[in-house]
Amino acid sequence: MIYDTFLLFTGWLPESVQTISWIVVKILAIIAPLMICVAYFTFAERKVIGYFQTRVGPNRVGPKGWLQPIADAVKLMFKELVIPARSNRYLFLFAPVLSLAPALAAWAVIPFSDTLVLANIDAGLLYILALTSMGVYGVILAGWASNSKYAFLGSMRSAAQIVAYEIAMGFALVGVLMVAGSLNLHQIVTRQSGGFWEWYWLPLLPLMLVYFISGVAETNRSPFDVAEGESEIVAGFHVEYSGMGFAVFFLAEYANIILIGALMVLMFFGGWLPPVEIAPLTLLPGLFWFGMKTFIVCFLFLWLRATFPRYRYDQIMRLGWKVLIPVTLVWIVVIGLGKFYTPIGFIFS
Amino acid sequence: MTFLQFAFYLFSTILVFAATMVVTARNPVKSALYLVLSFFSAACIWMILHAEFLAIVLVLVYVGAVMVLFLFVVMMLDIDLARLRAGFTRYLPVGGLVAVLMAMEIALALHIGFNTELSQAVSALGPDTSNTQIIASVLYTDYVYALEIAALILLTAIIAAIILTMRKRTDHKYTDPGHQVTVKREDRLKIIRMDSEKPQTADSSK
Amino acid sequence: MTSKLQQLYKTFSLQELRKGMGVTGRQFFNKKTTIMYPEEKTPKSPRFRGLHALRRYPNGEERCIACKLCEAVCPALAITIDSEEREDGTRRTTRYDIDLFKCIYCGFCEEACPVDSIVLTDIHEFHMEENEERLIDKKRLLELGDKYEADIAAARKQDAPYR
Amino acid sequence: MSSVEIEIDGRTYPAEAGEMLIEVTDRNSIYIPRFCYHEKLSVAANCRMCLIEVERAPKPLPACATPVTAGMKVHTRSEIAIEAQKGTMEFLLINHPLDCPVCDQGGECPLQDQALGYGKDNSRFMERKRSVPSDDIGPLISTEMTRCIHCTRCVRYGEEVAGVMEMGAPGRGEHVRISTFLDNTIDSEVSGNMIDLCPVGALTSKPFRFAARSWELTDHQSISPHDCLGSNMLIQTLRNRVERVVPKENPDINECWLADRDRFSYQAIHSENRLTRPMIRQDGTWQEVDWETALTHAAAGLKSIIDQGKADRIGGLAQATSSLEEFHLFQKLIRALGSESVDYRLQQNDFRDDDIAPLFPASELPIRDFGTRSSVLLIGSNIRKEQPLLSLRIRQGWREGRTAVSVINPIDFDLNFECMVSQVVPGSAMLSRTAALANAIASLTGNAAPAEVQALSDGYDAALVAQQLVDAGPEGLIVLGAFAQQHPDASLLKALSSWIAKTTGNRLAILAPGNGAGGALANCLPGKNGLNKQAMLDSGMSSFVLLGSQPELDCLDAYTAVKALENADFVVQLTAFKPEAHNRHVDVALPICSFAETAGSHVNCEGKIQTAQVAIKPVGESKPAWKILRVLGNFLNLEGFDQVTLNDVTQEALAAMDSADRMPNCRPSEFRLDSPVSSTQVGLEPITYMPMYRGDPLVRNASALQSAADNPGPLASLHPETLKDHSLKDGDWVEIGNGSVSAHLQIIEEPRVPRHCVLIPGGYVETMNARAPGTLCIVKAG
Amino acid sequence: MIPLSHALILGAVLFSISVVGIFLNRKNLVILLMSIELLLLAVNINFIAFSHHLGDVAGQVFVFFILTVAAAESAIGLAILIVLFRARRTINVDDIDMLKG
Repeated sequence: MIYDTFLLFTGWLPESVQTISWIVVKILAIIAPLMICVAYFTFAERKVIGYFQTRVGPNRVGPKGWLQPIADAVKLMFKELVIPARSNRYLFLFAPVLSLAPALAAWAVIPFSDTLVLANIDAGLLYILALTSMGVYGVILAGWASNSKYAFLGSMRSAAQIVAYEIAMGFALVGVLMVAGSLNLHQIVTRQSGGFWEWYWLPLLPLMLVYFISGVAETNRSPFDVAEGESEIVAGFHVEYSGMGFAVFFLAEYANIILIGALMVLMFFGGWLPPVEIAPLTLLPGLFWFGMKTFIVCFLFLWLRATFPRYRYDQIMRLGWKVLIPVTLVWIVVIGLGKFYTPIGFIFS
Repeated sequence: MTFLQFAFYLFSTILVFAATMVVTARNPVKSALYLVLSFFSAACIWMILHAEFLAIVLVLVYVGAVMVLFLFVVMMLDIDLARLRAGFTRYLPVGGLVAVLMAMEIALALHIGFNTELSQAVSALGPDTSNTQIIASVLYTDYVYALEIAALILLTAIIAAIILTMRKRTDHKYTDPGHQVTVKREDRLKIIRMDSEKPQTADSSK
Repeated sequence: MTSKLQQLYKTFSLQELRKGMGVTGRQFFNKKTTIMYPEEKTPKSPRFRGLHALRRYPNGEERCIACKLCEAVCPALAITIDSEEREDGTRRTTRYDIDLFKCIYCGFCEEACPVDSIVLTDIHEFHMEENEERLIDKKRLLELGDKYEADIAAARKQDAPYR
Repeated sequence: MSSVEIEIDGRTYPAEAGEMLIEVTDRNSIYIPRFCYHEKLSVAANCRMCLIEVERAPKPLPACATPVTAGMKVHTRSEIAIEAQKGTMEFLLINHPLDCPVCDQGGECPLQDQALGYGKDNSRFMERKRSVPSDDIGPLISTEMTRCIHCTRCVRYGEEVAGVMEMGAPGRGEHVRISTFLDNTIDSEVSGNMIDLCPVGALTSKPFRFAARSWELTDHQSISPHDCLGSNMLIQTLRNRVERVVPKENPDINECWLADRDRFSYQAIHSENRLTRPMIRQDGTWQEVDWETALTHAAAGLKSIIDQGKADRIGGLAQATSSLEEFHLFQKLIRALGSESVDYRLQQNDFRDDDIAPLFPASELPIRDFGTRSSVLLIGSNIRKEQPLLSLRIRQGWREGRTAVSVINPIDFDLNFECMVSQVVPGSAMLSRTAALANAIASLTGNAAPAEVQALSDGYDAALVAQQLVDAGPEGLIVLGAFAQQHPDASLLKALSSWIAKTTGNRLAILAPGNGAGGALANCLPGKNGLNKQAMLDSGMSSFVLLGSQPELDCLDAYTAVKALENADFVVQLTAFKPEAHNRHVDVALPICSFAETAGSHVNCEGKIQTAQVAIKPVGESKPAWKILRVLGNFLNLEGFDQVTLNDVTQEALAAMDSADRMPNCRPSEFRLDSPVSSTQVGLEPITYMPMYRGDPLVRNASALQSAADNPGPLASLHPETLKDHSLKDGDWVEIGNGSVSAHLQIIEEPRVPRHCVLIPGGYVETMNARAPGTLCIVKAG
Repeated sequence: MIPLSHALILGAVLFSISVVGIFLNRKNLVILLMSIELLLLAVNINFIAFSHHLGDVAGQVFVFFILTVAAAESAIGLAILIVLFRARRTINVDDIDMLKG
């Protein structure tokens, strides 16, 4: 129906232009609300951490501080963009974009509800993995193009951390893939229907935890935020960035958090499905459940940040390589063996 | 021209340009970045050629992992670029000529031999099956030994790479917290019993 | 053996993690201690060391006698004094500058002053918009002293038994 | 005296019997508090702060007045001693005001320091404190007599060292106070030392009053440029401003004293008159310009003179207070321009013995031995005002009964010692009077005096002085002062005195003003074809380069000097001070630094080179003179002006000399007495002199010194009888001149001036015309 | 639709470029490794094109193995390069002439 309305306006255009325009419209339909979510997630973070620290958080701009993100955005937009001397100008400006683009592109395959998805592709899971692995380039380029030792060291640490945890993350998703038997996110969710005890978090509990921890590390969040540890390397790879450049990195980081949260919900918490499939709950739209669950996961991110002190870098790498990856490998083997050689294999399907 | 055709030629152009830059860029870091672009465009072309799985794997493995490794190495090594580029311009005309000739010849041959439309051959598993599934079904049946060997090769590569580059750093001082907490008092402190000293008769000298 | 098992249980059940999050989680619902600053203010000690001021005697004569002890004791070298003989033969300052950016508000100047001239008031809500404004000169300091003399005197009186 | 051993605080020390205990403790760094005791002054023992316990003495004794005896056992830190000192301190503080925060002595005050060690927290004295009115005792010292603790150091200083008892202690008991007599001012030329001596804040420096506190001042070692001693001093600065100058102890030169001229001349550095930017005179008006313009202008002016083929008509006149380096580069510049005419002896008039002159004007006697002579003969010297600290040394010798002083002077100067024989004759008669002395010596020793001496002699019976000089032999000293050097027949006077010195074996000293020795060593003297100062002024040079000098004030024959400068085509002046209103002859004024702003070497009359440090950054845009000269050399494309540091210049200046050459020797290499004696004046004879505080631009701009008593102003002094002859009276205004030009001056009666003489001070614009050449005539102003 | 030959020509051009890259950058070991990757990519494109054209998935399987081997190759290649750089402080091919014969 919406497409028909769209065609009313663009019917006179060539077919390829129509196709592209329609794609653009759909992309905007996802990105615009996402950006608002990201903006308010930054606000939520300050508020929530404030509450954890028995403070009230920002409450000055607008009623209860609700206009704070807008004020921040305005401030960042009008700040001077400082480009360091003898830096690689184009890469320096390109790096934030490279950081944000994968974080946004991944949303193309996320099913928000039973019907609400931009592209329901078969290899959705692989697609997401591929795109999240691209995010590391923004970090590396930012560090290298800044022509600054701090930024460079920060980017190296960040990149090594991201690459390391990507493996654990991928393996955790392999577990999901094995149980669901599909790379299609929609199918993965539908296979979890039947109540919260049917969701994959229960059979894949270790993988769920590994995925969550890797997600925190992937996004360079506390307690794995050595990349921007103020007490160690000033602000990590984006130390030389200011104004919009910095803002874009900021957006990318929060878009990634929400993405990780959304994926977690899709993989382990039944996506848009209500916890118990009985009347009043099923009547609520899927989008509500999806948003609700995503919010809870994101809240966990903030809770972690408010609770734990920063890991040392070698501890982070040790955790990634020597704990999380073995755990996933073991559980994958357990799934495989359990599924095909034991009578209780049904719990893995 | 359909959208797909347009996309194909666009990505092809980008691919050729990026590949050219890979071999001519002054800075190895830029070379590596152009290589990333090449892989990405290639992945897009593969996508157009209905090899979705491989396209994504290309991005996942090459762009996400191998090229990051390349970038790490290139950025961290302190290379004398000037020396490495010596002779570059001298060989450029000859090299360029060879490349153009070679490309022309092959292209000519191919154009004559394979000037057919890409057929829309349908896989044995039917149109609804995903590309991933098709590959998987072949991979785990016909090519299962090859797959095992490939896995072994990767494992060997992992071990080899680690063994080659691991080195015991002798200039690092570190403590083992586990060792520290297991220390007992007896390990560090020895209590001996001895007779108390008798006061010297120093006063007598006065 | 049991302790090993306990340890394993602790590790795999992520007990420490849960405990930590429990601690912060409780705080989440606690009463917030934030003071809504411009509307609400915390009480200040009479010894609070804020913006500087130069005092006068009740008869209007400036107290400062240019002894430069504050300048000498200032650990941040924030005070600059020039002095000369006034027409009536008394020793007075011709310049008394305090660089508010250098000042560390330690209060040594106040303690060194033999005539209770330089004082640190409890004003901490001041700002400047031009770099030059960081230097407050004698005129400004005396103005501050005149304006807040009642507060300053009250604070001194309150603290007097402990001096 | 015999050596004895005494025990102090349980340890044995060697001592001389009869010396005071405090001398022994000071020698051995045992601390004893004191106020009135000072090693250069007599013992008064009136502060009682140095009370110590001596065994077998019934009560504590003052260490400063207790002679050492054998076997003495002394306790400086015993309970009794400390108790006594604390008691003394309590009494001292009874009347001393507790105003340390406003007292200039605060921070360097012995009373303050010792009150910390010996004082009580609070006073038991409930009665009214004594208050003493403070008198105005002159422009240099400010008083706060309530603070006085009656140590009488100032009284004893005036009486014993300075030679004028200006301070006294009238009153008794509660009413005793230190003051000048009859509300006089303190006029001594070394009065500043009282400020240093005063242990409390009673006497403080007036120019320094309330300007800074002692702890915030930064010390910089420096050398006084004003006389030939090169007194060591510390320039004390605060925030790039010279706040005070104090003596730096050097037993070989200035002991712990400093003359007021050296101490207070720093005021000129920050005076209103400082030239802060280069100025050029265009179409009769002065314009401030930048350095580039000024130097280009100066170089162009000098080049045009050279292009006219008048390179040898460029003259250089340097101020005698310049440093060795400045002298060197100055003469190098003038010589490089193609002229040999360069001179710094602005107050000298007779240059006939230049060809046989010694290397530099010097004192053959080390400064420290001035106080130990058995005989001193002063010829044309008012040593008290010319070299105040040397005068103090001679006074010391005289006070100890060692030195007999005789003088041959044109004026009966008020010296701070008494003279055995004082011959006051008009200037024109000084030569013949000296010749008479030479004659007497010749007859006494049997050496035949040259024939010319006999001809010159006026037949005065100088047997007493002659005997004294001959008896003294090497213990005698002959000093040729400023008047002898300014004398129209100075060359003859020098020859005569050096003959006398040779015959009697006396030492000879020619005490030139300022850094004269440095000027001579740097060869800032006319070369073979060059003109001396007198010839330059007389012969009409095309161009002048002036280094720090203002010939219209610095020269005694100022009238001639101004005429010469006005006739010159182009005059470049390197000066620290603004061109004065009357100045119409300078074309470019380049601001130079004073002694505090630039480093530089000074050579004193012993030939000792001392280097002064930089104390402050240059005032305004002024630059060290040596840098200006060097850059001016570059602007003129001259060779050899590529020095980078001051040290380069110093090395270059000293390279030509052997250190052996710098042995002080002031005798001409031959006696040349055959020069004609300059014609004697008929009628009134003018005696020109340079007053103490007018001699160089620095002192002229030091405001406190200008209002001191030693700077009486442009007054002509005449003997009362002379006044009567001309039916004038004290305070009249007269026209003094040569008939065609005249100066409008006030006259004062001065019995010290010989009859038929008029004493005219130099250094004033007002007296310039009075010194025009020609027969002096004096007319009462209508 | 896209003719098969166009995809093949793309592979050929890429192949030529990488050969020239090896030719030009024969001193720089890193670029050499990159050129080899490019070479393999060209081959892969051919495989994919044919696989698509023939509807036979075997070509893609080949590409899969080539990717595997290439990844392993570059990992070991880079490891050797790092060891070499540590030992000789250079990655210049000209300098690697310790073995004679």
